[in-house]
Amino acid sequence: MEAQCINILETLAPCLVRGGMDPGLAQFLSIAAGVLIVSAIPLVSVIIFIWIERKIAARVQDRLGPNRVGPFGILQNLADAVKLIIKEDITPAGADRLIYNAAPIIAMLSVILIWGVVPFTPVHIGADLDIGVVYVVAIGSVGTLAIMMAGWSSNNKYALLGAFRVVAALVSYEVPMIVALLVPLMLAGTMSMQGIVEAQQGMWFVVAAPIAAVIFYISNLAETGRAPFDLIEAESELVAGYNIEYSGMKFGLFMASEFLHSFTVNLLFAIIFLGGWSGPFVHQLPILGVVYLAIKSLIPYLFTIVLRSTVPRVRIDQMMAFNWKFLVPVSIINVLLVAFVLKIIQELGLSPSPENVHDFAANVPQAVILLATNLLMGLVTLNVLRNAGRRERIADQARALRTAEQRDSAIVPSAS
Amino acid sequence: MTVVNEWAFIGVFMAVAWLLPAAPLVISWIFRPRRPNAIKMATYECGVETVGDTWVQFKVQYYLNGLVFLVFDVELVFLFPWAIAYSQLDFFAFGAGLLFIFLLTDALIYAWKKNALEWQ
Amino acid sequence: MIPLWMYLIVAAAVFAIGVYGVLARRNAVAILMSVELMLSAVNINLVAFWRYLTPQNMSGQVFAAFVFVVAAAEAAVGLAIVISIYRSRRSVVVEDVNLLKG
Amino acid sequence: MLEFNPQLIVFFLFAILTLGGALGVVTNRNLIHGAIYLIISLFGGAGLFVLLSAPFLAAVQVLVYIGAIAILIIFAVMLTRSMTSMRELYNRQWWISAVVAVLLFGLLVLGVIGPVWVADEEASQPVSDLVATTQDLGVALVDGNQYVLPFEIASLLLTAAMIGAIVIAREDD
Repeated sequence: MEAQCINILETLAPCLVRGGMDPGLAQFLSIAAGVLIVSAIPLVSVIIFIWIERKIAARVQDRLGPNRVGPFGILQNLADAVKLIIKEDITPAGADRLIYNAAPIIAMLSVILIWGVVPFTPVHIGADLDIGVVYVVAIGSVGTLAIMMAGWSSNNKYALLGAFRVVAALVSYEVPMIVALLVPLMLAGTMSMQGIVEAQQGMWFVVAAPIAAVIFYISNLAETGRAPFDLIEAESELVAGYNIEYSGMKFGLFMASEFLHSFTVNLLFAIIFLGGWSGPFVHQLPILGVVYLAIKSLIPYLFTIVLRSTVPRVRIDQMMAFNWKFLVPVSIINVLLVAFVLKIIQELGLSPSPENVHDFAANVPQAVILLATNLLMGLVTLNVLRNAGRRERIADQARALRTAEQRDSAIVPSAS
Repeated sequence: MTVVNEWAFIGVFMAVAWLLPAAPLVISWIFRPRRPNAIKMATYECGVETVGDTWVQFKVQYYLNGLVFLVFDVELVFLFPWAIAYSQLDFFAFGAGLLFIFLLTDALIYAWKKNALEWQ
Repeated sequence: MIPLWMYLIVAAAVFAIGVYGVLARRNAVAILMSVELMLSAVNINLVAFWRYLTPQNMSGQVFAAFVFVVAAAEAAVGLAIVISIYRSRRSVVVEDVNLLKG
Repeated sequence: MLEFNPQLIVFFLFAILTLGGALGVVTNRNLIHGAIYLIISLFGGAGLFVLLSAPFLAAVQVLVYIGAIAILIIFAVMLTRSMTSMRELYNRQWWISAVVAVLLFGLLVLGVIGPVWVADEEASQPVSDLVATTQDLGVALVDGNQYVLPFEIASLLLTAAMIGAIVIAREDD
């Protein structure tokens, strides 16, 4: 029995009780230990993520990136953190102090709290809430509030305008994100994060629901303010937007929360669409799950970084039109289509039963049919887009031609 | 019991997690220099003197955008339970969901046609 | 468990505060916020009664969900009316809006 | 009568958040502060929902109220610039309103909650610890014999609200 006490994460409470502690207190201590571990992970990892991002962005742009502090410059961010801490902090006159100071904390908090429901391995998870996905979405929407508070309390026109633009964009992109989430929920039949990963033991949801995955990924790019949707940080247009008046560590918190959020949504992508911790031998050696999860979330994250350093920024009107006129309709049609096909599959008895959901072969028919449906829908969508683009180009050319003619006809009489 | 435990974790997490971003702020409050003056504290508008109230008039566009978002957000509240119960339901449920979404898509089409989604 | 009446008292207090806000405030947006408070008090009541009296029947949760819909619709239309009144009369004080007084 | 336990502490914490936030909403001059107090109050309400084993509604409360309605209210405050132009906070009958509110509360507590629920120890405890889940909610919403009609009407109401609000709030025409 003594051996059990080695893995403290799983057995801390029983061990303490055996040591003669009050069960209630032991329960509380084990929860507190879990909380400390779960909340330390994002804070430690954000330093690494910022380094990875700076290094890769530098390579893409033919630079070296940080390379002075520590091996490969890996300690650069610690040095930056120290610099931010010892900087003078300026609170603008006329700022609403309480809200001004609370905003960066809430911004960071709204990201850290998401990690509380992230399943790291089959047994290690902060809290396996049965409404995990709604919890994640709800906590994410609090981040919008932090931006609004920061912009309003700074008492600065640019900050307020920047905050309004950002909030309008963020809340819009929440709609396709949540609609796209309905598809994996339908396939998994549960909202618990652990349950969603369990349901992907046989087949990852990205196979059965590629369109939902793409929509989820794109709207998350916008949610985290990544290129091509980096209007939050539009340095050239909005003098940095909502956090313009922030300096020192408060600005540092906004920046860190942005980087961490960017990784966190890719982590969620890996959990919901790429099977989370699932991989070979994970049930024998649970700690492998962390490795699988890290690898799976790094792949979309690296793609995000490369995307960020290569594509130009879109305009706000383009961003909004893309959301309301493309992503939202496509995601709604996608949900309805998948619901329809899934119901037919279930009526035909081709979907995996609860007993063999972990079996790869049992998942194949359903996944293939759904994949085919998705591909078909993708083709139709691309075709519609192509036609719309062609029509628009023709209209543009006609307009250009008309203005040219008007100019010519205005010139000709005066010449004669 | 376990369900209570899960939420106890979230509760403790919420109570503790805000200390982590607050800690660097406190450390910085101890170490940083304090030499405020009127020019430093002035509102930063690219060096130009601030004119008028900060709370300028905003366009109704922001409100319309938030409005469409709110309506869809509430719609999705109903679709979450529908989605997770989907495999237990029959074809009638698909029809009900279809009608539910269809009615809301009407509103989206209306907003589109009235140019409420246009960002000028 | 915590006795039911404690939840009911909290809900009643929030509702009474909301009533006070609706009757006493002059600003239309503040009045709408008070109405939201009243709706939220109703929701606490609905969920509390559901939990203590009919926990296996969905009626309480379904009703609470519909209260969310009503609250959202109220906020959307109410604030739109406030904005449109402000545009034409440059005021959001409800006493200034007396067009229907004849 | 009431034994001391963690659940009670948590309940009082959320009750204080709910009530304090509500008081802040009705007494605060600055509407943005009022909106933030509203958020605090609703967050307390969400905590109460969790204690009442309705976690889905708690998450929805955060998502809909804090994430959407509060944002909409802040947008509207900005659009009407109503926070700086207030002459006085309350109208002339504010003390009548206070009396009405206190009377209403007293009536509810002494007339209804006291005799019916406090007096009856048994009715104050839940009849069962088995609680319906979110999945049951999904089933109930689209069941032809239960709530499918309200479900569709909710959609209709939202559509009507959205179209109405767009018509009212639009600038041109």
